[in-house]
Amino acid sequence: MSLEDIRVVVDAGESSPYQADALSGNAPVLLRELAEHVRQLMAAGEPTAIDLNALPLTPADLDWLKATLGEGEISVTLHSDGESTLAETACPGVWWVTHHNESGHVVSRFIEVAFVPELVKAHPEDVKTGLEYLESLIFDLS
Amino acid sequence: MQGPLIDTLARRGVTRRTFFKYCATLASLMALPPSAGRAMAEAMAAAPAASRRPSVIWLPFQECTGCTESITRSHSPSIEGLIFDAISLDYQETLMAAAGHQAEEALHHAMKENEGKYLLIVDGSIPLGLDGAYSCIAGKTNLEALKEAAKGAAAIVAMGSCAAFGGIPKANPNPTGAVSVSDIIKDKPIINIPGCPPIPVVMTGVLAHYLTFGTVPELDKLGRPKAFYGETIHDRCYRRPFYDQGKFAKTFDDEGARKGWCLFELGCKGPVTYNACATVKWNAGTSWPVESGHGCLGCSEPDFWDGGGFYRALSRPADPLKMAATAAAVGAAAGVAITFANRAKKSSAKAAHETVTLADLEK
Amino acid sequence: MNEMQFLTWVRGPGLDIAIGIFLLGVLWRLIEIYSLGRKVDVAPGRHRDGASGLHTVFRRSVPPPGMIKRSPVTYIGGYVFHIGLAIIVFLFEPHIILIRDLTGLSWPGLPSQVIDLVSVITLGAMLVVLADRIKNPVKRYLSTFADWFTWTLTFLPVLTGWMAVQHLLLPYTTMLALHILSVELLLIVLPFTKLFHAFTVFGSRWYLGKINGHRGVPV
Amino acid sequence: MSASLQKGINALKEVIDAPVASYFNSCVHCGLCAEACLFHLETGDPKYTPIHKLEPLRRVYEQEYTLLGRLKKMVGLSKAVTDDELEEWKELVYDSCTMCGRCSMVCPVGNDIVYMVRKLREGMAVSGHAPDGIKGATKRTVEIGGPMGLKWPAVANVIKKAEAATGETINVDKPGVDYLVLLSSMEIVNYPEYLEALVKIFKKAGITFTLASDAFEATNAGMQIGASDIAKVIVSRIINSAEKLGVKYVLSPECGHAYMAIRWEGPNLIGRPYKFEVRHVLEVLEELRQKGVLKMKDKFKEPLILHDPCQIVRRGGVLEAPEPLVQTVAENYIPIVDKQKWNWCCGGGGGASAIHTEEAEALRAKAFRIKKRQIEENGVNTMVTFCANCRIVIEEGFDHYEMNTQLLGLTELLAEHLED
Amino acid sequence: MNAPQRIVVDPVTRIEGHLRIEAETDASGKITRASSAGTMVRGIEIILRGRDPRDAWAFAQRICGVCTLVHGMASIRSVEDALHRAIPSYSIPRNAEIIRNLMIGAQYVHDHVMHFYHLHALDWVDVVSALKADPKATSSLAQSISNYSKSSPGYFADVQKKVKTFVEQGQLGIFANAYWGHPAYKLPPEANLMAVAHYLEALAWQRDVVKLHAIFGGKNPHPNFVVGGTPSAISVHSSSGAAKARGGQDGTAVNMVGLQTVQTVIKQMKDFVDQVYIPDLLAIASFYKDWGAIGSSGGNYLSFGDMPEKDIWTPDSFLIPRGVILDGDISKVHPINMDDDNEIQEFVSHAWYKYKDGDDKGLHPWKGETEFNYTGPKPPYEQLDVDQKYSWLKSPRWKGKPMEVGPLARALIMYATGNKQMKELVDYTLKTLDVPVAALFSTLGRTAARGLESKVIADAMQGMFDSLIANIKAGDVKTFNEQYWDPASWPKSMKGVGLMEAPRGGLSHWMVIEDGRIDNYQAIVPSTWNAGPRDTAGNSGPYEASLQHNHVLHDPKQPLEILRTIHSYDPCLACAVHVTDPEGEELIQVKVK
Repeated sequence: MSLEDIRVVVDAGESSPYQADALSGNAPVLLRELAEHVRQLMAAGEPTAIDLNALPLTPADLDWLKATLGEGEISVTLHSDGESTLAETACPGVWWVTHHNESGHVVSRFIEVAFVPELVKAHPEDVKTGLEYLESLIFDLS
Repeated sequence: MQGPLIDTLARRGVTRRTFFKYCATLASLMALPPSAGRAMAEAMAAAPAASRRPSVIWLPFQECTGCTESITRSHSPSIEGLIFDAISLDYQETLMAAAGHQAEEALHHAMKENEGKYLLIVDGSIPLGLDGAYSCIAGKTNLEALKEAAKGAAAIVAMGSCAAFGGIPKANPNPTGAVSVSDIIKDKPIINIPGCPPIPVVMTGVLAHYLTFGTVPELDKLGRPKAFYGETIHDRCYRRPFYDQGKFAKTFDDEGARKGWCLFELGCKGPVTYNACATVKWNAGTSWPVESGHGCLGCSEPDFWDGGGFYRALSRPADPLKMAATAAAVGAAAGVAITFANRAKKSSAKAAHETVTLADLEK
Repeated sequence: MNEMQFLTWVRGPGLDIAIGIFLLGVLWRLIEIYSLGRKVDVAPGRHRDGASGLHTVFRRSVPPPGMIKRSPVTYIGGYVFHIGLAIIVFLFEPHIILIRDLTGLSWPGLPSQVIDLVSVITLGAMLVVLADRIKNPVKRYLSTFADWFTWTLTFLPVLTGWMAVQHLLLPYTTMLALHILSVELLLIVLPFTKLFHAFTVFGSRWYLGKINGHRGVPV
Repeated sequence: MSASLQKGINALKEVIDAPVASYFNSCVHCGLCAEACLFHLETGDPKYTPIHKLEPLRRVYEQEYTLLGRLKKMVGLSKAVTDDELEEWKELVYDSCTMCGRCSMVCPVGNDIVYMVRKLREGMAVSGHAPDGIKGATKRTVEIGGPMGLKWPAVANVIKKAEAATGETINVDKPGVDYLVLLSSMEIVNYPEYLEALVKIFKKAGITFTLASDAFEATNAGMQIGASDIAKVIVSRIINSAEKLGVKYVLSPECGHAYMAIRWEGPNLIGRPYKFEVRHVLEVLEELRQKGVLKMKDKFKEPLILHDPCQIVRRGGVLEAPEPLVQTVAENYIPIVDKQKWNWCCGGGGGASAIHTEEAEALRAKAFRIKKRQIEENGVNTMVTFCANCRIVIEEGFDHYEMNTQLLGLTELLAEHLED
Repeated sequence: MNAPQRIVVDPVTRIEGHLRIEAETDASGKITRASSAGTMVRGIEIILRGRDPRDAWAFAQRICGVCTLVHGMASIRSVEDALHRAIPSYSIPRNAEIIRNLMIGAQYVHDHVMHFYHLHALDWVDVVSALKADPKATSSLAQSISNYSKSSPGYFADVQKKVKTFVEQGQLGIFANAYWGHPAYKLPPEANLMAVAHYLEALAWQRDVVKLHAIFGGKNPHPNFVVGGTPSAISVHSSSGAAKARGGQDGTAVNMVGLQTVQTVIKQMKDFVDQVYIPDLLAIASFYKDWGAIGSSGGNYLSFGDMPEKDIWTPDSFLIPRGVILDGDISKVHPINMDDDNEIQEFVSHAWYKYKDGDDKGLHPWKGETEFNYTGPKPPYEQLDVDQKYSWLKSPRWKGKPMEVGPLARALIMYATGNKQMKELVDYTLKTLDVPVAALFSTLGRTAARGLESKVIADAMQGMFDSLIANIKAGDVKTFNEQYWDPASWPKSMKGVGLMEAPRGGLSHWMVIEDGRIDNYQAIVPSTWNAGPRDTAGNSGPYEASLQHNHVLHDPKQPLEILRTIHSYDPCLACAVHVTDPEGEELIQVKVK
């Protein structure tokens, strides 16, 4: 059965538990930190990342942060050991990274500041394997 | 990322991306900075792939098998992954096929074959009372079995709070004289992985670390790996902001409980408990005790059983009322006694009074 | 003894002992003091509004005219740290739970950020008051060992409590245990030092008000 | 002679009571009492902090009436009070304390310091550590009849003069009248006008009064020195005489400690209420004013300020009467900032004015600067008061500072401007 | 032929805890006398004394980490029963009862599957033989008995390759030194390979099943409970836009996402039981029909009953009924009176304990006493004196009779009381295997009953979940009764019993409460009923009786037959060890020669 249609009203009041009253106030500070990281990226080309699980953020904080940063042009999905999504935010260079495990649970969450997230780049060793595969395909043709 | 291990993994179809993702997540779980993920990936990738799976011997003493059950719940690495790919689990009573005499033989064979190299895992405490007769396997006391197995071990993992700190058998009044592994073995590196039971991923994670690097991870002063026991539950708890706002659930299903407010008042021991539940969570990240509405019991801390009650808020004292009544009575009695003494003194001062005349003004 | 055992001890037997000595001391001292009694004033009294013991108990909480100007540090510092202590002791959620568990009474608390701020202000005020005790000739002249000792014992619980909440210096468990221990020390010495003014201040003001009120002077 | 330390300690043990115990336990050494003491304020010396003046009493209390104190004394942590120490404290308890009670007004924990000074003096007196000046005054009061050694003939002389000036007959030892009028030695010697004023006013109001040849002196040096037994002897003269004459009221004159002695301490010294009522002259005058009896023919024109004597106002409770009376007679009355129960002492109360050592006089002169400032700040040349002792001390102050200021007695001022 | 001898199996592995079996055989190798001994004791009941009854569940739960839920549950119920006896209006919210039933149900299915594949299967399945199997033939075999998706030849080839690599490396690990090649193994290589594949499948499957415990109890093993309800509040806030935006994740684990996971788990359990467990069970059983005549415990069965439709005080509403069957007569089910001093009793004449009024009397658990009295040999020892005291387990009896508890007991009582589904399942199984009804009372019957019961429970869980959802939809989110939470509000003296059916059988926790503190605590656990030693009258416990029933050992050095029967009970020994009295002083003075 699907639970989609559960429409149980538990709250008498208007506000949801995770709206304004659930914001810890820790999220806005992160924007400053991000700005600093972006400056560093431009100046020294140094990518950085913030581990969102390591910060005392409520789900409401995360919602706020995600909504505030907005959506960018690119999003990448990695299918490996569970799904991972790497989505650029409205601030180019700032990426919202979510790793899921095989059963679909979120296992880690980062904000990465990079021109391209590390994970997206193909590794030379893997490219080498890819080349070998290509050559074998060509060999098969002939 | 180059090295024998990554090559081995690549042959098994594990891409470098997967490995990198695994390391990033592991770093997050271990509360390490994101940059450590990459460093870890490189270090692990460069580690040599062993030709022979290291021998692991698991001895159960005064235990409840919860630790063994827990390790079977580990997702990555999984127990079967460990058994088939990473370790040779040569003795594990709950899982092994052999029994009785043959089981004993397997144990002795493994100890002899891998002398000085095997990893010894112990779950359960060791009773010293009654010369050890409170717990025997194959007619042998746990104490004897532990000493024998420890002799040839490279390192010992005390799995669970019983082995690490004495656990429930040691709880007041400790009827069997239970002690921890480190109370007995002094000459081997011991890694304590407390918890009742420990988090599966922490168990396998520490094993993976030891097997990959061949070294004991950095430990805190209670012998626990800092990576997983470095911060309190409270520090990493998703309900922490509510604590800061002073919003507390007062019962298990009131408004606050439903909204996920802080469980401090319901006796949560999160602020004094060092463990990774809040970040790693349980059963493939499904939930963890605080997320499921019950305060932390503090199970990774020594003697948490005698911490004064699981529903007693941390700021609450044990049982002061009796003491208070007695003290008040004694205080009142003392006061009354002094009153009589003072009255007597004042009366005698009055009795000693001679009417003052002018003469009394001069020396 | 590890830190959890330490905490368990201070929360359990330690607190029992401290509260025991505190209660014992308070009762003993109150009886010791007030059982000395007082002769009835046989001179016919003069009646005037506001001239009574009860009035004075409250009236003395407000500084007399001109005195704040004469001794601003003593008054403002004193007010801030007394009110601060009261807020911290009675409006911090964990403390309310403690009181509820001991007495069954409870009331709403303040958010911990507010308590945090109040703690810092209180600590500041106490430091100012201490500096004044060192600097001001009269206070320095009057001060004995007991004054420095009781200041320390009052300061420590606030400091350790604040540090525990802020996770400073030592692990939370140890700090919390030290905090409770410092409170216990405070409880133990309170009945036997000038800290006992917390109890006798009401008696003293009441006597003052009554003695002067008898002559028709509201003080 | 029989004063001794042991007698002193015994006396202290007798007078320590629950308020004293409560006060000592409440003191937090905040030092605010020093801010209310003119001796500290004018010298800046912290030893004049009021609570510090009570140290010997505190130690006797602690050592005799608290368990911990006894233990401390036993193990040597608390030293016994010695004769030397009391001798050292003589200056603090007598010279530099006028028992004005202003410190009791500011103590945040409510300690009645003056209440305790009064008790400490009991011990000081019988251990032989009272100042010679007050001892002399006491001796003269007991042996001769008044602190200044005056005898009845001097009073009779004043009566004669007053009769001559007013044309009225003044009763002496007459039973059944309304009032027994008391005088203070100082009024007899320095301000005989007081009696004349009284005659005028009482006549107008139709009040009958008498003086008593065996009880004319209102002052009580026994109380000032701190010897209750002696104070009792002195006050008993008045009580006996008044009750013998059967008067309704005894009229306390313009003298601070006299009022305190007769009105408040007397009944407690003899251990029972009187058969008559004690009234201060200003209370009677204010009552007459309200009845419309006191009508002025003209008013005093110069600007003036009022000095409220501590023992009558702050300590005696005659709070409201003085100001309307002054306003009745003075056109330019200027209320000062610290008035009524907040007024500053003249510096010579509580027996201090009787101490004539050089140090005591120098200290009094320093303390007087506070009154001097009040006069200067208000820019007046006239000050009015209603305590003979204050008048003497203030005039001494004027002399010392060579001030050109006029000091008036309130009753006299009223009499002077009274409608004929 | 063999000479008469004594065989010692210690440790008995693939169980929970520490068990020792000593068996005496005659010249034919037939077991004439068997003695079962628990060799480990922790004293949890001593430790519980004087504590807050609300905390007791956490202690009791640590009796066992395998049946991790049951002791916590029984302990909670004992406090609630005490409250209910004192204050009849005391009740548990409906949602909490359903959640508890779901957790118990998941525990059954999880436990039974793990027992079958990981603890019991290796007694019947020869792993080494699996190497010889043809993956294609295995695939056909698998497809012939079930429509389980993982049954391709490639799948079985992979598994076989994995095992092969493993064996070839020469490090057999947990599979080392077993009785591989023992003639009592009768499965063809293909069946062995299929079973090995499912051994691994079941390991992965069980990790998902326990998520149900994680959601309601925070973790597994050792999920959390609370007296008066369940700890996790229900946070389904459909009014909350933000919660919906996050995909239904809300304040606690019991939110939209959590409930969806529970639904998925219930489906996974049912699928695995239907498609893997039951087909494997029947397939393997068909090779071992002879075990239908071996290992009867004597015909006495007891069940306390569980899974209340209404509440625990209304046995009529139980899915699993309460009652006793005597001497194999399933036409009559006898009632049980918990309060009768002469019904449930524990004896210690062969256990290392001492009773004040003599060791030969039985004591009702509320009056139960226990004082350690170790009289066994000083370790290390070779042999126990089984004519004297020889176990840390007591001997529980019902009206003086030993009772077998567990899946077989429950299946028989369900059958006897007319549970339709169980009746159909049992009849179908007997027909499929072509064995008589008497085959139920055996080692085979015990193992089969466990599988059939799993199916009944897994099927029932969907209905329980649906009614939970219906309640939530109707606005009932109550999960906890806060009235009488504070022990200060309790009557001065109370006693209660927490009854439940653990996967291994009838479990009862007996609690006496004085002034809000535990005064006496006694747990009679399934494995004590089954594994306990002989009683005063000399009646063997069920383990012993079963081993004494038709066991002929092929090779005394490889007593596989003993393991089969003992494992058919799913022993749980830490559970069984049972201690109370705090007069610990004398213990230290006990010196054993």
